[in-house]
Amino acid sequence: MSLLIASLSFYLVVAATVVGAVIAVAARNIFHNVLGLALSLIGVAGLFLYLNSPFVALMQILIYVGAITIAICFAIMLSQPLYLPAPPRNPLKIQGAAFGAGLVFIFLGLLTRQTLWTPAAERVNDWSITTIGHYLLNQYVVIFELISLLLLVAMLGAIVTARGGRGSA
Amino acid sequence: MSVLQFGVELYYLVMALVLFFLTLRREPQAAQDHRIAFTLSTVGVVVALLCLTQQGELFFRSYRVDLFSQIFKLALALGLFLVLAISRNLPSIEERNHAEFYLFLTTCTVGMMMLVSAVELLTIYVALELSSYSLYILVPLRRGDDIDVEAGVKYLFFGAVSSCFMLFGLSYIFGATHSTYLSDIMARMPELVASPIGVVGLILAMAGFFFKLSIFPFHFWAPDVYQGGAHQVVTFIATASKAAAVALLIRLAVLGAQYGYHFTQILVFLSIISMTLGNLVAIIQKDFKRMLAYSSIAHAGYVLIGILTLQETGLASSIYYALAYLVMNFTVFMVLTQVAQDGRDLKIAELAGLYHRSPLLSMSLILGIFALAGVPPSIGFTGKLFLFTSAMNQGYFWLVLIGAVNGTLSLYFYLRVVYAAYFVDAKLPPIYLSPPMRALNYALCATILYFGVAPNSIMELARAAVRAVL
Amino acid sequence: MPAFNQLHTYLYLAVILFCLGLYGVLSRRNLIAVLISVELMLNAASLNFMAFNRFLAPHPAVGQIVALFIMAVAAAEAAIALSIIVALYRKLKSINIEQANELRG
Amino acid sequence: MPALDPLFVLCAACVILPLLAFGGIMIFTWRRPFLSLGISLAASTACLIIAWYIFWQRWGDPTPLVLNVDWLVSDLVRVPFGFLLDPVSQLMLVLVATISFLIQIYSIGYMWGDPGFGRYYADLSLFAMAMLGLVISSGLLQLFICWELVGLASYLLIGFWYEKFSASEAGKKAFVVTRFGDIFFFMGLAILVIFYGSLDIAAINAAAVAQKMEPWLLTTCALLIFGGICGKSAQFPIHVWLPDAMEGPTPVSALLHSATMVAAGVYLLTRLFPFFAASPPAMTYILAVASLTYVLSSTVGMVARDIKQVWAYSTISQLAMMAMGLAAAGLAHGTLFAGYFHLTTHAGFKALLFLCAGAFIHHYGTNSFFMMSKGGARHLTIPMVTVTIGALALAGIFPFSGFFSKELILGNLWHLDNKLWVSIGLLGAFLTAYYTFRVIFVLLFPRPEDHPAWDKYHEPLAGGHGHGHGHEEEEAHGHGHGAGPFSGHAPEWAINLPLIILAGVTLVLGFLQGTLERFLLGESHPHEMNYLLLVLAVGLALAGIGLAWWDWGRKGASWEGFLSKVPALEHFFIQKWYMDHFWRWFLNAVIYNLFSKTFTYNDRRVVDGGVDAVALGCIGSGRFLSFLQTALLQLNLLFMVLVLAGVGIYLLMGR
Amino acid sequence: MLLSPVVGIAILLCLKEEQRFLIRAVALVAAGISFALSIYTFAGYDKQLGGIQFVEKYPWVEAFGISYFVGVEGMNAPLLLLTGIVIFTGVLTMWELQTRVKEYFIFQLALVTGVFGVFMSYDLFFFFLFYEIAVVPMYVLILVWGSTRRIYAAMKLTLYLMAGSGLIIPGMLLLYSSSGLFTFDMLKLHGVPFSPWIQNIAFVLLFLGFGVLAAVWPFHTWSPVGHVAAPTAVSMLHAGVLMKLGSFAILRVAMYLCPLGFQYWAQFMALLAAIGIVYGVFVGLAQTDLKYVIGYSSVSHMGIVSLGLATGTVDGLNGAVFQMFAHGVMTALFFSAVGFIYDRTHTREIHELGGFSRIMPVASAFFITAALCGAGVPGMASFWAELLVMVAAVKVFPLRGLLAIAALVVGALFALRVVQTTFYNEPNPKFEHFEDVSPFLGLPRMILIGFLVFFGIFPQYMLGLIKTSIVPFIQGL
Repeated sequence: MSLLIASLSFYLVVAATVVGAVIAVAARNIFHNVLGLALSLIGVAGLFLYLNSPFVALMQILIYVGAITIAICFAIMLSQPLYLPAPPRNPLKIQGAAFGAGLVFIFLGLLTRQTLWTPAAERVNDWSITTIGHYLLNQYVVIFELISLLLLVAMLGAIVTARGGRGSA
Repeated sequence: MSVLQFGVELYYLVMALVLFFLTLRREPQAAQDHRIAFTLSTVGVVVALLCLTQQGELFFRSYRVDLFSQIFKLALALGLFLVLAISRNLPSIEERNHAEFYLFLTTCTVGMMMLVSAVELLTIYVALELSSYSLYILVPLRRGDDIDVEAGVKYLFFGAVSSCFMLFGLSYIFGATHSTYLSDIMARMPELVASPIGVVGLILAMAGFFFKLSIFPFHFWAPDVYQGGAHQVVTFIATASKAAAVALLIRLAVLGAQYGYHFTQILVFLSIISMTLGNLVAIIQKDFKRMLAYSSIAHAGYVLIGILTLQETGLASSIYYALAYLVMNFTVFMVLTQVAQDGRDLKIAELAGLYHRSPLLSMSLILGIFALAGVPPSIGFTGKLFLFTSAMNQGYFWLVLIGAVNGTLSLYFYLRVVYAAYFVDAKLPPIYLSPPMRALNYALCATILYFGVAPNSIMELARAAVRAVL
Repeated sequence: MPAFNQLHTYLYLAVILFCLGLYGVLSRRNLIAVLISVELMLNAASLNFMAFNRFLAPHPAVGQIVALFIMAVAAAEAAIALSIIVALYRKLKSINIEQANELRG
Repeated sequence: MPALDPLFVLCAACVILPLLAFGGIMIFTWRRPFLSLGISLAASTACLIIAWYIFWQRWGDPTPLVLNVDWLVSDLVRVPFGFLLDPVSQLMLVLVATISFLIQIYSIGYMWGDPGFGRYYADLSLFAMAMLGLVISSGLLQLFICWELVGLASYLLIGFWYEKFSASEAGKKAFVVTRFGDIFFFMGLAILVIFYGSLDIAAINAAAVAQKMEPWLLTTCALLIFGGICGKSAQFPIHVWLPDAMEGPTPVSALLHSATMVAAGVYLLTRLFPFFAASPPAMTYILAVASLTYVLSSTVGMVARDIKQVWAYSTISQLAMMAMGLAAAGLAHGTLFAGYFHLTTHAGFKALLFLCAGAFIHHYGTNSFFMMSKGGARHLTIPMVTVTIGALALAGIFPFSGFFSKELILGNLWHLDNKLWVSIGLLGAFLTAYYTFRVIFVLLFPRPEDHPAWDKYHEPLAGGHGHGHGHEEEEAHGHGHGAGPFSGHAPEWAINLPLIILAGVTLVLGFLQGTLERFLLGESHPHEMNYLLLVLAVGLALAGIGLAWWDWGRKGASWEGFLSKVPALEHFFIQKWYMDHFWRWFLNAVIYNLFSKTFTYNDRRVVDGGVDAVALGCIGSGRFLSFLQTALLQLNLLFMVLVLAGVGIYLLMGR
Repeated sequence: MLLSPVVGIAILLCLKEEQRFLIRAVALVAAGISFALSIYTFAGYDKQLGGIQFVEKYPWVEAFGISYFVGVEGMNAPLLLLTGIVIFTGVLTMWELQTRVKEYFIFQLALVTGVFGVFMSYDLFFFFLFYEIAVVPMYVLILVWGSTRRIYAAMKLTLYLMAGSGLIIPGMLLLYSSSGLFTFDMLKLHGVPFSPWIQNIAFVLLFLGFGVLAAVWPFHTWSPVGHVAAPTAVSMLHAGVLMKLGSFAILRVAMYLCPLGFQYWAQFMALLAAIGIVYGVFVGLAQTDLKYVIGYSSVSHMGIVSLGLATGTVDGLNGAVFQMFAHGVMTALFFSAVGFIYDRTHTREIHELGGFSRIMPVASAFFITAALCGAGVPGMASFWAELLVMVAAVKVFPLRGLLAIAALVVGALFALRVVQTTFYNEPNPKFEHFEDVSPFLGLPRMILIGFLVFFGIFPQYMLGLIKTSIVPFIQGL
């Protein structure tokens, strides 16, 4: 029974992810896209729960849904007036994009299918957040530092780009 | 772990910090900014030189300092130094952004330095992104037309999509080998011979570096960015970042050594298409930088020749060629920046009369161009021949044949540059070169010639470096 | 075995997400929509990592950390991309990618 | 190097001295005429003395003497530098040395005042060197080299007045046409080297040749070499250069067409007589060619108006006659003596005839003997007498030298089974007598001023050559008188002395027949006199003279040859059997238009065009590929994705 | 010998453009030293001993087994001498140059360095390096100091030759890599028994690649165009020396390293050569520009060289090497004579010229001598060469050999046609006032003629030298 519920809710999550993604890419209104993205991201967060990682799921919601989506919204508001009608679609382009994406889908799907995924010989079952923290500050400390630098650069860059724009305006 | 092992990176981090403080100043002081940045980068070269022989593994094996990485770090330090050397006059970037310009160049350098030392997939990815983002920001910094932002957008999205592919490939590698450490992956690779995941994962993982090196089909950004970016930024993209990409391609490609031809055939394919396409399209270009972009695509194809041999001399030749490419391409760009002192884009035809305007610059140009074209006794010729030799040793006959014929093709447009600079007269005022600039010119010319004639020392160094990777 | 307990489910899901994102990148003219699509692709990758982490990896911490880092990178990327998009809008008065067509040949 | 034989040294000196003279004049003294003259003459005199010395030294010793040193040693090709002294070469040596000496003397007078005086003597020296070398060389290759040098010298000499188009044209023609023959010669040599392995004349003449080489090969080889002889000795169909070669100064004509250049061909035939005799088919062919040439040149000689042209055609005919004699002897297992003897006698009287002609031309400034006649040529006593002597010899009238040698040749022809050959010979004798005396009679008996014939012969000479020649010369002289080192008039004695000497030779030489034969062959065959033939020949010659008298000499003669009764034939002869036309057509149509133009067109369009097309193709494909780089980001991205997916799927499928 | 031009370049670099005389003097001294050294090696070579003498060998790049290895043997000594002669006379010929004097001599000396290097190298890598060094300065030399259609010509020439290099590189590397020795030492590579398949491929690549420079038909079209555009001394060097690099390389690399490949392709080689000989003279016959005429005669003469090489016999190779020398000197003479006339009259159309024997007897004499030499007149060096080649050719390829011999007559026609139109006939009044060659400018031409005649009269002096290396060479095949 719990399996059924788990399965059902899993399918729900999957549906949220996929539908959200479809909306994110296919809807003509940019705001719908953002909402679709948020939905999809939440779905992915749900998937993370199924993958034994509530911590990452939480972070996903916090960072992605909380931060990135909001940033995108701001950008939308800064740039394009929403009331302008979207230009008509170019069917050739849509077909081309679908073809490209489809080809990649075939490629990656085949790859996933043909590969024999073998689990590691020894597996530790330690899902605690403490370990993550430990790893983060030991094995992955370089990346940790790098990420901080990266974020700094991104921040500065955004400011410079924006300021430059304002200055010239 | 000694400080020295991490010394170069540390130094450049500090340098970034100093520059960061410079950006906080209320009033921009361009000349002073440049002086500071330039001095720091000069010291940086010395530091890189001092740390050349450092060895060791840091940060829980995720970071390896060996001859291989140190050589590239030296090259990167040199690249930064050279770019800063021609940045005294920086007309294409707003004065108040000069400090940021230096800062992002430095962060980019730091990113690439960590890139060449990283032996862990995630480190590689993040370091790559660090260097890329700095460049994404630098490209639209240019003052003036709309094309800079357009170029920036294109650069960014190409980069983003490529890095998505790369990340996806990394995830597969992680899935198949259960590790993000290159040494572990290397150890696991033989088990994966039966499964397609090894080759495909590697190819996908290399996508990010194909992008950096502008190898077909990841080359589309290059012409636009070269044309749209500020000269100095493009110079950096065209020299230092290429060298880092080569380093990482080497690191990743050796993982595929197990797969033999199954793996290398793809590289052969990409290499051939890259050189042919680059050279053919370069023929019809009128904009100097755009032509150089296509030539860089072709050169990426050449470098790949050495990498795909997956064996000591071949890889060493690639390193040699990457270093050579840094020098010779920089020489050409330096001439470009000096000729276009107001920072505008230059048509090839606008080089006319350079011989009369500044014989020294024209000499540097001719040497640089000839080196790019692979004309002896320049460094480019020697490097190219090394590449071909090692490829032939592995039996890539057709590849060498096509590469050699491509050399002829490329000569066509290179000679057009020489022709414009040397043989067309234009009544334009002479170009003044400051004494340090003259010294730089002479040094570059001497380097191009000297290492073309006596490549042994560099080659031996490169071989020693490769041994550290294999 | 239930679907949610199978590696392949997640892998296919990731592929679908990735390709949807790719489709968006290739088809949308609005640059912000393109950015959204890129975010989807990044998510697909992190889903992959998490799945491998769950089913195959020797130590479950690694994949999670990777996912975290990917989030950070995505955030940084979004910041830069958005700022450039805004800059583009200032110059072109549009964020339609097809309007940026000066550079060719 | 082993101790050199003194004779070798002398022979070498004989070759090298004129060469040094040539080099010295060309490099240092070409601006100083008298110094050049001195050098050249000294060399020539030295050669003359050496030649006679050798002749005297080895008199009565018929064993051949070979003196060789290595000149060039490659693998298969070995070229010795050496001399073969046997009676044949010694006699020729004397002949050549003497004639060239006489010509040099004669030229002092003739070329007096010419601006190219020094150069002229340099060329003469070169010519002498080549000819002497040719005569005494021991190997065919050395002979070939000298042979070519003879061609070169003749080119320089014929085209001496290079500012005149016809002269330079004639020089070119002479060189190219003889070269045309030479390449056959060269091919023959190559075949000999390859299949026989030696080019030593003595070895080639040995009987071993016939054993070592297949008969067909031997014949091919012989015919190829005969090709060279054809060129040099002006046999059909490449005789056309010789009449044109009269553009050169007259002494040059005398030199080239009496004893030396043209004789070189026949000399070679004589030299390789045993070799040729080994191949009867080749001999038959030679006989046929020579006969044809004989008839052709005699007929053309009948209508020529230029005195030098007449002598030129007579030269061709006499050379043909020598070849006929040799060929006939070869076929009938005779000896080379008849042809060779005719060569000797002909050298004397033809040099005489030309020098006389030169004397007239020098005096009257025209080449047409009609104009000379009008100018009163018969008052020029010495040349007139000597020219008559020469003409008598040429016509084969007893007791002049021509008589004896012609008689021998006709005797040889008589021995052949097919009487066609001898009848041709006799016909030729008749025609020769006719045209020779046509000239003599015209010179001796000019028509009165108002005679209608003058109008006819006033017109320019056919073919353009020769016209205005004397005029040019006069001018040159005019210059010479005015300035430069030439003072006073040309010395008459220098012109007359050789005439007298040669006339004497012509008178005497015939009687030396037996002596010479003994010298050449070591023994003298008593010739049974064939009286029928003798009568026939002399009779026909006299008939020819008679006919000439009827047409040209007698009072009231119409000055129209009997040929004018058959205008078509006359026209045919005047046009020289259309041989010049044929060659001109060949040159223009085949060489220039067909080959040269086609090849050039091909070179421009196909070969070069192909290269340019490749270059344009590269540029075009570059332009095409550049369309990939659209300004549209997503199109490029799509392309990238497609390639990546394609590569990936390929990898997956490939397994 | 290599050093003196390099040092010359270095000194020249330090001089100022204004110091014209000094520049010339330095160039002349550098060239003179090369010349003297080449004579020294030529005369000092010990014929009894044979083999390679004056050897210098240093390792260069160990990773690839490359070493700097130069030496002199019978085969290259004449060509070194040729180079010495031509550079020396070339510098003298260009004495009157006024524009960009310094650079001119720099590039010219650079070119010569390459040429010397090619002739002396026994290391494949250096061989190719020098080969390229010799080829590239041509571009600059033609472009700056050239005349008719120089842009097109320079581009075409350089691209064409580089395309040749594009074939050479794979061919060369194929041999290197399949030897398994990891050495570029030609002597060592020579000992490797390559499989016939590899030899066939490598040979045809090398043959075609080097053949471009040797103007093998149908890859010759760059050469007349290049000659026409190039300044006098460059034409001299180009036709006189550079084209020999191609044929020398065919001999030294292609034939030496791939004997089986050579045997496989010999028929083809001979065919191309024979076509080239015939074709060259016929096309030359239709040209009206003096330099085009000479250019096509070069095509024909280089065909003789190739034909000699194709025979693969001692005679043929002797002749081929001899012909390289003879043709080199001869063409240099040709071009220097034409250059002199062109400098004065500014035209090379043979119809506009005429009567030059009257106006400039000495200059014309130079040209006529060269023309006669070209027509294969005995007493000149080229006669012997042609003789040897033709005999060998008739032996090995009878039909093609005979065809080639037949072309000689057209060759004569063609040489004399030019001589006649240009130097004979009535002088063009426009040019009457020109002065003849001064003794100083005549000196280089006299040197050239001197060598032509000297080796024409004493061929054994050179042939004996050539033989010392050709005979072992043939045995090695």
